[in-house]
Amino acid sequence: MTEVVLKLLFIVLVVAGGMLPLITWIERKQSAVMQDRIGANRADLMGVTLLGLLHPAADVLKLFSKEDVVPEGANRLLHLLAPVIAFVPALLVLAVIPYGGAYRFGDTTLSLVVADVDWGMLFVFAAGSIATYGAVIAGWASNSNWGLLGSMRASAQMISYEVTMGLSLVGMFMVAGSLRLPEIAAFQDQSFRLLGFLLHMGFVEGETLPFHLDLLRLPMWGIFLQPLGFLLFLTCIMAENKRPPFDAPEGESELIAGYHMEYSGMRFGLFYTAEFLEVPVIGAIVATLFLGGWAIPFLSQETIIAFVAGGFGEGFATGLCLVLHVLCFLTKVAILIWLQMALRWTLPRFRYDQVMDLCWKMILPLSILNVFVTGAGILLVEGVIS
Amino acid sequence: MQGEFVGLLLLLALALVIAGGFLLLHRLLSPRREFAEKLLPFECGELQIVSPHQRFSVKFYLVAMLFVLFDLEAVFFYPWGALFRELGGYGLAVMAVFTVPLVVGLVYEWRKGALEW
Amino acid sequence: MIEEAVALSGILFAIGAIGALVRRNVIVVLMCIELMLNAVNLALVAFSRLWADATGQVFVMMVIVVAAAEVAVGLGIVIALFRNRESVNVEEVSLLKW
Amino acid sequence: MSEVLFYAFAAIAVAGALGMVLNLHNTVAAALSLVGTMVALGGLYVLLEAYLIGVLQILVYAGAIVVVFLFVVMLLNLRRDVFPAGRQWMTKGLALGISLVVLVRFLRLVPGSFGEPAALPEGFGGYREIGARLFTDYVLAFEVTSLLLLAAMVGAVILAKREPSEPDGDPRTPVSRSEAS
Repeated sequence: MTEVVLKLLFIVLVVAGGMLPLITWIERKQSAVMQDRIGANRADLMGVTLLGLLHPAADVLKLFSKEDVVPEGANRLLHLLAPVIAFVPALLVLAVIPYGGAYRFGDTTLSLVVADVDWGMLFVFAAGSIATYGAVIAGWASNSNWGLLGSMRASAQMISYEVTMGLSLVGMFMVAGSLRLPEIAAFQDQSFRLLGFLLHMGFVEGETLPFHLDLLRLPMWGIFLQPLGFLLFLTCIMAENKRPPFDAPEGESELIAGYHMEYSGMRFGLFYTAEFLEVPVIGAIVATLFLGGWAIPFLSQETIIAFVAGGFGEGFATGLCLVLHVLCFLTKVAILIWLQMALRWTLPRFRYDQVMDLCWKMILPLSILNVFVTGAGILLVEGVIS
Repeated sequence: MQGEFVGLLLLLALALVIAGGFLLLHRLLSPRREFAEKLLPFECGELQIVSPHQRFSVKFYLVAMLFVLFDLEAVFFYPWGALFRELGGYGLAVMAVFTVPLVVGLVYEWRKGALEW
Repeated sequence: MIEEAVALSGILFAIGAIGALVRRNVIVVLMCIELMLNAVNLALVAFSRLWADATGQVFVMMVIVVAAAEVAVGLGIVIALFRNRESVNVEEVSLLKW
Repeated sequence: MSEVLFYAFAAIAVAGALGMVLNLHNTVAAALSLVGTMVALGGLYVLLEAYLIGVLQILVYAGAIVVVFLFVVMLLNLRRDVFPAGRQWMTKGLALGISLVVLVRFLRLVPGSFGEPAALPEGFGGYREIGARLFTDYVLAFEVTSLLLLAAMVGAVILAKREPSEPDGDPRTPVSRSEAS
């Protein structure tokens, strides 16, 4: 019980307390750099500005001090409920993401995931589908044309991309042979020989490859085993978050702000938090599924422990491994957050019909194709993996 | 196994407390200066010309319907994908037979123009 | 816990049945039918737990598919009806009752 | 612990169901209380050790099926549908009475009629066991499922979609103003 509480506090403090304010700052700074501006640097506390790092705190204070306006004719209960429904699933997803492997200290095993459930990935999908209600209700309850238009667009986009998000991952489930996120991450903590299939299909005599060909290895990450799946999934999950270039539901220039237009103060703040919370959550999911999660490339857990334990003892080696893995995971998440920011400020907004066409006419057929190509591939060259 | 759900429930409770706390704190801290014009739904400074109580295009229903049916297809894909190694070639054949009608359905929708926006 | 689950499934089924018989909004009637299907699912899961046999859970998956197909077609009918009669009141859709 | 959770989920489920049936004015709110019931049922399934079904319940029922209901309610603009005062009180009273009598008889049957639950095998209710059953013993049902989905797809499009000759608004704008009432 205390173990669960500690793990919970760790992720909530690191992600919600540490990463979230930092991301709002990075977002502003990166957009400024990419547009040749200086960016946020005004908020100061007795003359100290810290490169604008005080802005997140100022933002929170500002949101709290805004008036709480509920527009006339709005459904007051649902208007209040919508931001909560949008916020809760975004935070809940953190429970199933492993931020480290399983470590043995003497008799006890410490597994660095809050809820090691059988169907971790399905839980992510379920949470995403619940989040749709936040968008639908927000626009509907606020009795505004723009809000309603935005919420219809948002919900149609979210449900469409939910299907393809699931289907584009099936290839990865097949490769890893599991729906459990810690298992998928642990599966990627090894490497494979690029030319191993020559051996398994009988093109090379004997038990092993020649030494120089055996060195030609890649970490067994989803991005190498499922390159198409990675591209499709990244597109879908970014569209699911409704951030640019998929922000047709709230496109400032056509719908003003979309479904959360009639929201002010902390009610808006919860929508905003949910949207920014999803950036690291997306980074963590993509890192876990396709970039090896906590795995350090070419240095599997056993290798590290065996190497360090010789000099410093088993317990120290395992602890060191734990710290390295968590740091490695956070680095990957940071890289993916940067990637999302860069995409957000590079690509122009899709038109709404393009968003829907992309989903139903491109990604859906491609992801179904990906499933069967992966299936045939696994059956043909089973030897590549193992 | 059920012990694993304690973390989920705790996080759910925590998320609800955070959201509720934020809203409550905002309620206590924020100023209240309401007047009739401020409460009007935002319409670029104009009164609402068209009521938001109007009907939507049927396209949204078509997308939602397609979503439900393809979501169910995906639901069968997930356990199949995780079990693929055990099922092998038999599994691939089973899933191919399952997918053909759905691909036919997708092509039909496409030709009927249900996917056009 | 199993007896309570079966009892709960009975209660939910009754609520759904009463709603389907009493309410006149076609959409609510369809939602009540969904509720009844869910009550049956709960009973299936409870019995599957009682006998430790996963067959009941496979049945639940089939019921879910049927429910989804029913919703897609049922609501399609509602839309077609609404287009012709501008109403979702079941009592006004009595053409078949001649 | 699990007893408390069971009763909490059961209470949410019943409250959601009642909220749906009794909410006469706001169909969107009715659909949302149905979501509450669905999520609570997902929790109950997990308590009954049907883990895969529990998450599928939330994913499919709460996350997909009720969304379609909500879409149709918004599509038809049923924000406030107040129907004329009811007629046919006789029929309704009869429906209510029969349902309640059947329910009471059913509830009196249940206590003590089941034995002790059987011991659970390893991995009960996980996706591996369900999937293994589904793709071997029940493979025919599984294949026929896809035909059902195809039929539903075709049926819904034929029922809901207009012919191109009929006006359906500008294809580029999501809202068809021509239908505004």
